[in-house]
Amino acid sequence: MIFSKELGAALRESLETDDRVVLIGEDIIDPYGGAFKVTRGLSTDFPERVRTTPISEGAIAGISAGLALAGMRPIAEVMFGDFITLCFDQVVNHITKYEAMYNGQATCPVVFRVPSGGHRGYGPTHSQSLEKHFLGVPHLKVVAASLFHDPREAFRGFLEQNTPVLYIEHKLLYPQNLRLPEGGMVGDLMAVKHGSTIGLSAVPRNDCTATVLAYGYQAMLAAEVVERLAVEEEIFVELLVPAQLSPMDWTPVEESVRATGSLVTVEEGTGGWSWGTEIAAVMSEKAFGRLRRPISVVASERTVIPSSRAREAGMLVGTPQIETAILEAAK
Amino acid sequence: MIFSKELGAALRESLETDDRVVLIGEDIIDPYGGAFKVTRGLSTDFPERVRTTPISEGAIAGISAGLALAGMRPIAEVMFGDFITLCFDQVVNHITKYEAMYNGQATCPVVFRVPSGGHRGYGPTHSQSLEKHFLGVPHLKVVAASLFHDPREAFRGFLEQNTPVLYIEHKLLYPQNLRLPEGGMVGDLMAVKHGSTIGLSAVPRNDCTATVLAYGYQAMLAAEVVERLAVEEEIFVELLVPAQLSPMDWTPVEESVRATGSLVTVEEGTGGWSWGTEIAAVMSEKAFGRLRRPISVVASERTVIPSSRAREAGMLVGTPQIETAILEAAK
Amino acid sequence: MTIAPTRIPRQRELQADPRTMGTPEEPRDLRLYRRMRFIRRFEETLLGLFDEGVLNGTTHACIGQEADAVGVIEHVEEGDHIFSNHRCHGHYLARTGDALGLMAEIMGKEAGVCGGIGGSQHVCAPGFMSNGVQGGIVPTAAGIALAMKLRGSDRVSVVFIGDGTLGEGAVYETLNIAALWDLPLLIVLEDNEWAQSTPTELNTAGSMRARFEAFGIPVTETTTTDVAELDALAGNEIAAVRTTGKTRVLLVHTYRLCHHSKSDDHRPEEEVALRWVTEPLAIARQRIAESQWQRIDAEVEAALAEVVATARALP
Amino acid sequence: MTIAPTRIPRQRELQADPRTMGTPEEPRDLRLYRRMRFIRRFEETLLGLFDEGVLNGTTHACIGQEADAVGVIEHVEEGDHIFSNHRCHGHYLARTGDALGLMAEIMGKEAGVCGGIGGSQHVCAPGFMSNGVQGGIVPTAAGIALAMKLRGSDRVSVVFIGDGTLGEGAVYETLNIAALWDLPLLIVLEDNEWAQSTPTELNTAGSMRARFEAFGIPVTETTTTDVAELDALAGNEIAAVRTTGKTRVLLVHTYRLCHHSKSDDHRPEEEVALRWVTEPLAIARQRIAESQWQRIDAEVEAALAEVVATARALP
Ligand SMILES: Cc1ncc(C[n+]2csc(CCOP(=O)(O)OP(=O)(O)O)c2C)c(N)n1
Ligand SMILES: Cc1ncc(C[n+]2csc(CCOP(=O)(O)OP(=O)(O)O)c2C)c(N)n1
Ligand SMILES: [Mg+2]
Ligand SMILES: [Mg+2]
Repeated sequence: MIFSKELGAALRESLETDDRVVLIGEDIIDPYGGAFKVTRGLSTDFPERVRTTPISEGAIAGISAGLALAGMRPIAEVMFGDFITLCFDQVVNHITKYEAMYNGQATCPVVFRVPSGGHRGYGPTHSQSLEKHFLGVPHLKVVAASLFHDPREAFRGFLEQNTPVLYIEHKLLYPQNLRLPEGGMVGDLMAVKHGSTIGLSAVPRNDCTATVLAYGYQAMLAAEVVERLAVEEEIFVELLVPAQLSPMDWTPVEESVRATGSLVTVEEGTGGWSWGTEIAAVMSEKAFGRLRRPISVVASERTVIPSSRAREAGMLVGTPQIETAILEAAK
Repeated sequence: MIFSKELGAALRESLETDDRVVLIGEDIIDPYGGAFKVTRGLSTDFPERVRTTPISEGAIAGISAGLALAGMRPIAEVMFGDFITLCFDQVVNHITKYEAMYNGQATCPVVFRVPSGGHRGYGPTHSQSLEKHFLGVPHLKVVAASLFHDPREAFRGFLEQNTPVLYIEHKLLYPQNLRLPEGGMVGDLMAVKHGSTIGLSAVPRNDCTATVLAYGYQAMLAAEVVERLAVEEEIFVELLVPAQLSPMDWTPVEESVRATGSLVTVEEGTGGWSWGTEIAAVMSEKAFGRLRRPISVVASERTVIPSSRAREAGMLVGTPQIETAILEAAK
Repeated sequence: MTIAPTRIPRQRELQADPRTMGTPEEPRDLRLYRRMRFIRRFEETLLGLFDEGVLNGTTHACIGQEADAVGVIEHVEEGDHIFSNHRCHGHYLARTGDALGLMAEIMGKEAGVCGGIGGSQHVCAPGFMSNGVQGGIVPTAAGIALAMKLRGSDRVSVVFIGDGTLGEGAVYETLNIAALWDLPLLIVLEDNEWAQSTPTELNTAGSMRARFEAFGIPVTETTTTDVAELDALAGNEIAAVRTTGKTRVLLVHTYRLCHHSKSDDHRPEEEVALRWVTEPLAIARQRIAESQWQRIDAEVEAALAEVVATARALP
Repeated sequence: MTIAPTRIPRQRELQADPRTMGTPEEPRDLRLYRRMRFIRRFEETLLGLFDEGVLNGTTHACIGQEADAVGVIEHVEEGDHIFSNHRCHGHYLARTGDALGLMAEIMGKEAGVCGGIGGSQHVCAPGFMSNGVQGGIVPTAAGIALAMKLRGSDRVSVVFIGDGTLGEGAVYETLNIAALWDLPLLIVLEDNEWAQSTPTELNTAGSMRARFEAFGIPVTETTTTDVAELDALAGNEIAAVRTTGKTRVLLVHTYRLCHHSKSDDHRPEEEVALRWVTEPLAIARQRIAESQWQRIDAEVEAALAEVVATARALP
């Protein structure tokens, strides 16, 4: 159950079950099958509906917009999430506008897949987690892949609804095994579903002393920390891993925080106007007077991502930063 | 002291005093002088350094990047701030990266001027306040014009430093008179400078029951509300109008909130991951346990901006929303 | 997140008032003239209403360019798709005849074609869309063409752009892909010599025609303002796109007789005056009897008066 | 917000090791060969170090394209500016000779030319910059050219792009403006027939040459891999840009002999094999005595061995 393979299978299922689906992106056809090999094999079986493009991110987005307006279901791969910058006009001024500005007379359900994130030494322009700039774009859903969520379910959901989606795939998840909840467990952690948010903890929520909110690759790291702290230090916290980052489903967060009285958010993007700040703002209001301590927002340093592995590790959020923050929050 | 004229004068001063300054943008030369007439007269006097471009926002940004890397001081006008979307790649992956990624061996001090905002019935693609998506871009300063800040000072500051700047000009400010603090007053309000943040209130801070943080056109509206409430209802709050939105200067906010125990932020952009959420997140932490009530973030509805004036007024933040929020916060 | 339309989206029945749109039986010359007259008077009426303060926002009239809209759209069939830009009224009216929906839209009324949300630049009907952000509509139109191709239909996608829009990189990204993929796309480039305040010589290096041909896309170029000629040329182009399934360009050198949006015209008066001589309605009138165009003018006027009265009375 | 460099920015003295860069006195054929050999062996060494696991991130070698870098940059003078892309090592070395700075950079060391922050794709020296985001470097190079023009200097700006980069709209926006404004810009288009896994026929409709000519920009096109020929052609081009102050294009049809970045090559073996026959070093050797190139090879090897040893030992 390697994530990249399961994701490829989800795309295959989409192509098979829904003939409106079109995959579009750079270098996505066989034998190459995409920079991260997610689409390998698909163009051979669906040559018309898996289309490799020139290096034209703006047009990839724009053509996807047209496909979607015409009733198709485009799924666009942006080779590195860093280059979603070139789709920004299409996302903000075209794709997410049409349904509302035409008063419901059209829909434009484009799905963007953006391989994102660092920790691989790819340097300043091939390592970013730029999703924070897309959170809060009206009428856009931002969703993040994680090892705890089945990508097939995600894509089934995307095809069933009409809102454009930005789907964040952290590059370091590709080679990992999925860790889907089975029998209420993920490894040694109890796993509880609250809508599409997965709660992971070693003990029942009421015995947890903090809530940790994380997504993507950071959720994988956080789960390891949570497990280790439980086993080695008898520190118990609940990790919540939402599938959807924006708009947020607040209910599971509220319920957990009501029990724990302490919240920490974790993301790999740079700090400042990030995912976690909205959570901190909203939860500071929703749980006003009921928090034991201020909400802690863990994000990466506010600068470029160095190529040097050593400097990158110092700058990007990773296990050490997560652990420090959880230890503090659990106090 | 009409704002658009003073801004034009600030640009003229920049061209006069610094021969590295180049103005670049669509339709900015005479006799037209820009869609909002801000640059009128400048191309006649500086024909080489005031350059009208084809309709190519991406290249405007990219050419500005090159000018700045080569030691010039480009000031780019994006005709409508809505089209800054087309500069997003240049801002995020080029302009704000160079200094840090070249380890300080280059600087890229591009200034973007973006006429923004609604309340004119220009509809979904010509009325937006998109600055929230640029807040927290590492190594970018986001600055907002207001009636309480001298645009000459702003541009002098931009030319004295090396960080790229996004300068937000709300379109409705253009025809307004500047209201610069004089003798410690702005109209009937006391005006106190805290760095580049202006504090406005009818009574000393310690007698205020809430802090209001607003910028741009909303700051103008908020000042009117603050004045009216003081005069008509004896409700006293302190309005803080920062020049720089990101990164924030927290000190004046902290000091005010320490006195008032209540904070409301106001912005015209859509809600969710907006300017105010970072303020709410940070101040909830900094003032933890010292707030009388949750921080209130006032922003516009999370949808497109309708052309219809009536619908636009319902959707965008304006005086009624500001007043309601202040009344609540001042309790 | 759900966007609740303020009224039930309906297949807008193209309430083609024969007084503004003519009938299939009407001689072609008359019908084409009628439609142009309809567009002209709609826009002139609009500008009047703006001055009166009844409208809000902004507007871009296509006065002087009506022949492009009418000539091209004469050949657009059910299932084809048109994408237009900020200067979209003529295209919209030629396609739908829906003067009331558009007028109400620009007045910001609920009954407007987009409930007053889109306004002048963002309108929508089955097979018709517009967006006021330049450039990005071109790949969108190509995407619609790709959908047609994937469905194996012989439908075509038509996109209208202005000369100034050749400044946007999105156009070239799309030309490349449209040519590589053989998309059934017709680009109608209305070169009206100006982009807002900027003349083409300050905006456009080299040759407009060559910009398309460099991608292997055939270009048909004309300077005519005669709707009959445009009708014929466009007929050929759309037929060619329909049968070959390949992208083509119709490059029309025309002229905008009004200001860009409102009260923003610095062009030399003589330059504009000269173009009034060859404006499409004047040319079209030469083909038809005076009594006929006078009758048509009167019918259009009556129909528009009703539209304005009805629109004004709308909530 | 202040970005504190980890080391004092210095005018990097171009520590041109005569063993890798030659000397002004050395016969031109030999110097050009030497520089190509230097670049070739630097990259081969790099790929070896990657396999060894000493390096991090990614890299794009220009093996097979060295003649473009060396031939063009032979004519770049003090005060001129080069902008390069993801495949920048050859350009950087031909300009600076700074093998140690680049090696240390790719190793992620403090002593790297950008303190290990930029890495393989983002390097910088006086008059040289690169960025791995395609397209956007082209307007940037034009902006640098505009600065030169505004200062009244006769300096030129040179930007290297690949065939695949013709997909990006930013290129065309820039061509238009560069031509309109007469910017002293030389675009060197290295068409190596592939963009990552995509052959030019899937990426590029129509004619590469015509894409520039459509904007009125002259193109000089060649299929040579002979550095002497490229040297001559580039000399003409840069001189023409310098004297006319206008944008020009040098379109070089070449070939990438290595994989795109690392272990990602699906091209037909025979296709690649054929190109090894005409690769630039083999061609250049035909002009010089075997003893001479053997001596040069040995000198380059010795110099590079020192660089690697020094770089490895760096903190
Ligand atoms: C991306 C973008 N940039 C700028 C504008 C502002 N603008 C609206 S119309 C216009 C001029 C358009 O010229 P052209 O394409 O020739 O069309 P015309 O107005 O002449 O019909 C400009 C610059 C816009 N709407 N979109
Ligand atoms: C904007 C952008 N999109 C995609 C990429 C990923 N990418 C890196 S190199 C490359 C292929 C480049 O092809 P070409 O321009 O021909 O240069 P070559 O690699 O052949 O030298 C791609 C797609 C990128 N770096 N930047
Ligand atoms: Mg025009
Ligand atoms: Mg290539």
